[in-house]
Amino acid sequence: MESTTTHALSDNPGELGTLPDKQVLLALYRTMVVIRRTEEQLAKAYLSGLIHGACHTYIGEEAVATGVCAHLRIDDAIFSTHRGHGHALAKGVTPRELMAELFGRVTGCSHGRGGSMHLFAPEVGLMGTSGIVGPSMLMAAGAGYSFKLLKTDRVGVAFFGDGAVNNGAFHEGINMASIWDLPVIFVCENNMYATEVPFASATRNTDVAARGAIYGLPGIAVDGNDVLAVWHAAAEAVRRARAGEGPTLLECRTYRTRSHSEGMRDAGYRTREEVDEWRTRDPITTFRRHVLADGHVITDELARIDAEVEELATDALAFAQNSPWPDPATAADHIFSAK
Amino acid sequence: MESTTTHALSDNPGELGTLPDKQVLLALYRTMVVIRRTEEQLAKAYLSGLIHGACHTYIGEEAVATGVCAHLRIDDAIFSTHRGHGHALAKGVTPRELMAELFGRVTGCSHGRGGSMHLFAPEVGLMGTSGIVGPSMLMAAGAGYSFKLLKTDRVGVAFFGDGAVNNGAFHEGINMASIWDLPVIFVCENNMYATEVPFASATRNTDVAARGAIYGLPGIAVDGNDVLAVWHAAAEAVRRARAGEGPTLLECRTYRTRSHSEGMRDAGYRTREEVDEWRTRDPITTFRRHVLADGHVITDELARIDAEVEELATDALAFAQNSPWPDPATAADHIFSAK
Amino acid sequence: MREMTFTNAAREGLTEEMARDPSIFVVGEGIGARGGNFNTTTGLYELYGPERLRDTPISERGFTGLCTGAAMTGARPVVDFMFLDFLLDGMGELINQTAKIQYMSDGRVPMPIVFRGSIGIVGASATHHSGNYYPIFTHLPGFRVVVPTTPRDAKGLLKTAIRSDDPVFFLEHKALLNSKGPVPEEEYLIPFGQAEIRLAGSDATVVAIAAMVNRTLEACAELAGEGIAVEVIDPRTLAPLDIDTILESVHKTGRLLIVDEDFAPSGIGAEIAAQVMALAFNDLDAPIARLNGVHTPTPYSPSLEAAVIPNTKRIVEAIRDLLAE
Amino acid sequence: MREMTFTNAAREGLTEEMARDPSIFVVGEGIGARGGNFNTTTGLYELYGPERLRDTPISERGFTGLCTGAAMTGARPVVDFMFLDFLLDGMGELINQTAKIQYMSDGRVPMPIVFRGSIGIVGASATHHSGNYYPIFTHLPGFRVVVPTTPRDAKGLLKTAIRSDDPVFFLEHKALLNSKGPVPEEEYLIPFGQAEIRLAGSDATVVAIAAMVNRTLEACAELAGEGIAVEVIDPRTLAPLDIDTILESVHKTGRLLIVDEDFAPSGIGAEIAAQVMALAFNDLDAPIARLNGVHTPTPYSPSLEAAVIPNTKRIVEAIRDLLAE
Ligand SMILES: Cc1ncc(C[n+]2csc(CCOP(=O)(O)OP(=O)(O)O)c2C)c(N)n1
Ligand SMILES: Cc1ncc(C[n+]2csc(CCOP(=O)(O)OP(=O)(O)O)c2C)c(N)n1
Ligand SMILES: [Mg+2]
Ligand SMILES: [Mg+2]
Repeated sequence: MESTTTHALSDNPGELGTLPDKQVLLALYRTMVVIRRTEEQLAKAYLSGLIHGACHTYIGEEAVATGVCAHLRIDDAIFSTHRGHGHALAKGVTPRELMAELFGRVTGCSHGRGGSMHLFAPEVGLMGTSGIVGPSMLMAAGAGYSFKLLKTDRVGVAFFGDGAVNNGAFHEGINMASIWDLPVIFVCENNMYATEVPFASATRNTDVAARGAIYGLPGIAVDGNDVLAVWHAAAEAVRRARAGEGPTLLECRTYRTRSHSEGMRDAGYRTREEVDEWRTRDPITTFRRHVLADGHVITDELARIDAEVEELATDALAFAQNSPWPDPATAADHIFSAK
Repeated sequence: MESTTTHALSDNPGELGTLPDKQVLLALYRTMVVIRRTEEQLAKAYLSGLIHGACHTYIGEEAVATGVCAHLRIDDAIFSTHRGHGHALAKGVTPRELMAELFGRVTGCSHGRGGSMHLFAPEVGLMGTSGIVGPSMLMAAGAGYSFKLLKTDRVGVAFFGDGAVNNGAFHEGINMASIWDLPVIFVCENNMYATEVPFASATRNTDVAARGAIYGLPGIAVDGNDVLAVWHAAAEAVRRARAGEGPTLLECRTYRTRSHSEGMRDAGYRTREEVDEWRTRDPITTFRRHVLADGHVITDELARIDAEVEELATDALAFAQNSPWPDPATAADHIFSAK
Repeated sequence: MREMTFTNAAREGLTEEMARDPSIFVVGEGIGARGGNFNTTTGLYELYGPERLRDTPISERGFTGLCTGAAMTGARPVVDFMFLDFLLDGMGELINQTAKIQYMSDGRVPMPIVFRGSIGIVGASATHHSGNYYPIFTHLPGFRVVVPTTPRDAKGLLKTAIRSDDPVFFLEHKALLNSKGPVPEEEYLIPFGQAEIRLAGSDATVVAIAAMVNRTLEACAELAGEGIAVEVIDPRTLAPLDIDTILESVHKTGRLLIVDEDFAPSGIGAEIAAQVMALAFNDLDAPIARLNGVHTPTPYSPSLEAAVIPNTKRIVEAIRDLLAE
Repeated sequence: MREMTFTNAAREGLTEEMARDPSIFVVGEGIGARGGNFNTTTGLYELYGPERLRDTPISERGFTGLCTGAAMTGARPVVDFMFLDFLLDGMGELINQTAKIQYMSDGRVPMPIVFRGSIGIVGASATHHSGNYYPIFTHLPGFRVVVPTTPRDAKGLLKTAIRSDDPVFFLEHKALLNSKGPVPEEEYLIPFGQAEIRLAGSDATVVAIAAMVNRTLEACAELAGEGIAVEVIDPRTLAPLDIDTILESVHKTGRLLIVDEDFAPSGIGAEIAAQVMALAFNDLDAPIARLNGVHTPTPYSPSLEAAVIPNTKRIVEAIRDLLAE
């Protein structure tokens, strides 16, 4: 069984089709760097005890959220996972709001109620990250149902890991989206492990994109460390969805270079060499090298972004630390609607 | 994507491989007739109000349970569905015990506690039919787990309908059985409808056997109205399981010729012609015609079986009607073990 | 006033709401052209087509989650489970997502979703088609729980449920579906959290749940012949629970029995008893009593089934026992 | 006596049982070579290998059903959910199959299965990793529910759970996992249905659940300084519930408070209150009181989290209020 691969897994993003224009290239770069710098701050803050609950970083996988969300409007809805900082930032949550949330402050995107795994920012279409593996695939299908019923051209996007592929939610959600032609993009972030369990030991067929054929929707595998590959594939998936042509399953093959979650031991289940090998394929440095080498952008432009983002991340940290705690008197507010 | 089809969907069971010996042929015939005659009695009894709850007949699908269970030992475990009379009888529950159960009598196989959808006869390896769609696939995988752990060569068998294919239990159960090489046979009774919903409207890919490739186990499609085709395919599946070679997904394409459940309207969702066409492929009459035509058995032998089974069904009816009701004082017994 | 069945009244409410608001859609098995196993949607498919009356695969978890996402993004789903037992596969979605999204988003994401399904034991439905489950949904924060008992209430409460921005369970006891009663012609809604006194009396208070309301009224008719005047309260919604109406009644009668087909342990009767005890201890002339279905999976055989459901006779006895305390 | 942590004591119990009976196997995520997120199985993989310490895909419903089938056919599964919240996807299997098979088969099919998982709120675990759920499993027939609070009980009750032929929930509050206490060297089992009096007293009875036992003992130490003698009961198993020990205590004290981190409505405290009221009405000098976690999804921020859990201060106040009644 073959996957419907429109973009080969390639080291050479320039070959993947027409390059987006320079503003887009710079924007992609900027988003990846925003995620990276913000999460580096978070990892440090975790060590200092400023983050109260779990913290799963997205470092190494930035190209996926970046390439997909670049095509989304503010009124498109994304549903994310326990590893959701990147999705949140790519969809428009600010580093301030993200960091304040993990610090438990009222200025956080969920006003301190959620933490890392419960990020909400409906204003920008972030309809939630989830501490439970699986639901994103169902809820994104539901957003697709709404958007179709209400005759809009909005789309729903589900991010999920390889670990979610063997969960019943994958099977039921994708099947329903397919039979009802819902405007949904199912983005599998296949980083080869669920915590320490290799994907290959959780299924006999690790070709996620190939499963599209079972459900009757296109299944596309791309190099998830190549932001342009993701960007191209997502462009077509989003076009299809907006045009009423139905859902797409997009498998982005990538890797997390830090431990499953901050503070967790990261030994025994993967080799040092494997991690190092993937570090050489870092989505930011390879993209940087590529766009510079081909002369699409110049070092100065990237340096300007680097400096600006550095500032943003530092500012976010100060903002989060100086933000007030939520008022305990509000602890049980908004369980029900005011209506 | 192609299914791994060892037995083509054929009208000519004689061509499917070496014929089993005559005793087996007669036994297969007898089992199918036992199911048919018993259920005809049940359908009549339903009309007379002797059956208290739901009653889903297996008429038209007898070849599946018969062909599969012919290879099972008493210590193999089967897990069945809401349409489970055929599985129960093929595994060794007597018509008396089945009928008494549907009549709510203490002599029923579940002592009157279950009715049609909760048939239990652990003595013969019937580990339960289920009023809920889905669980059989998980529980059979669990039996396989036990049998492997305990180093026996017993097998677990799950029967389930096409309607269960889109349920998460299918996805999770088959995947786990496959990665752990469990001795399990997953028997999909694809009768093209779930109540009135055509399988083709519940999935874009109705080739169930083809899904084997996704989970990395053999997927075999057979003519489920051809008891010899089922028998041959099940022989190999059971051999594999006993030999420690892992699970098999067996799709039996068949048809129910009565309504979804007794007393239910059967119009609107399928044509009269479709039903009639399938009636011409009745598993019992085609098998009868075939084994007679080829001279494997003679009319007398079949007639003897017909008469014997007729008697059995009549006896079962009388037995059930004359059996006592369960004692109300026992209504809450055995919720917990005596231990 | 015109008489209608419970089912037809509820369906009229659904029809009116669907006509009013195009963002409402129904999902479930057999709720399309077939009109629902219990006729919950008969005729609606012809009016509104497959997108608003969506027949689903047997993917209960899937469409529970799907409808949760739909409710967050502008639509108003009504999820029709046929038998409420089937929603158990969707409990993860319900408890961890549906019930919590409004809270987690600090009130910025609404959750206008109705889960409906038949509950209760009737006619050898056996243990996979007879659960009640409502205490679970009252225990967990985030749900509204409605158990209507008359055609009038079924319609008025369903309309309120559909207009609510909260997740609502609308639970229809199978023994009530074909019961008839008056239903106003003009539009009306019934607010949540308002119990109804079905029978006024001063000797004892009985709170009865779902199908037990009618059983209790039969029992009270029998006792009335002996001059015993029981007050029968139908809470109509279990979350929110109208404890005030119950307290007022107990203040008057001094005695309380809760009759519930569902299981006693950690059930709704326990909750009512605990609240009344805390808030009206000095009003009580006798310990609060509970009469529940037997704590067992539901048996199939009529002889066993009859043994596990509270019937009129057992209710009469329980009231007599309460008065004798 | 030697001291051990709760987790290590429970693991010792599991290890002993696995050595004794080769039909026991453990399934869960990360319980193989990794030894479990909470060290529930550290070292066991090396002893017993992958077939008896089975790392699973993220298929909670799937392995709940799979283990149910395994328990019916000769094996004795221990299902380790890491966080109990994750089992919600398996509720359909649990409620409709696991809990009912012994009954439906009229006692001919056993169901020796243990479901274990961490419960409770601790350290910003937030709303997807902090549920308790035990009232649900006491409400539905067919489950045993164990909430150990000391290392000694953790080991003894886990061994009993594993030897039981019934489905048992073995629930480990996260706040207790690293707490230490004495654990006998010699083998012992602790039977279900026997509460333990953690502190003797005559002024009031407090039944405390799981992590609330320690909070309550702290509160009582404070009150003891003022000469107030509270009796603290740890029920240890919620199903079966040792109501007799509670009744005896209430007979002596006349006052009862139930302290439970879990939600009040239709909770275990409501059940205890309803039973005590029915069985010991005349012993009561004051209404039975409940102190529960706030009825809300669990917030993440420490400032909010602290507001929703009963703490020592609130327990002290609740006991004072009870004595003032
Ligand atoms: C239903 C459920 N089961 C288990 C967990 C515990 N858990 C959290 S993350 C994780 C692994 C997820 O792997 P994957 O989906 O591949 O995402 P990744 O962490 O690799 O990004 C597990 C098992 C959970 N959160 N929810
Ligand atoms: C979880 C669940 N959902 C819905 C139902 C109601 N139901 C009973 S049988 C059935 C159709 C089953 O179709 P299929 O699996 O194809 O079996 P068939 O009846 O065709 O043999 C449905 C929807 C159920 N019993 N369980
Ligand atoms: Mg992963
Ligand atoms: Mg079918």
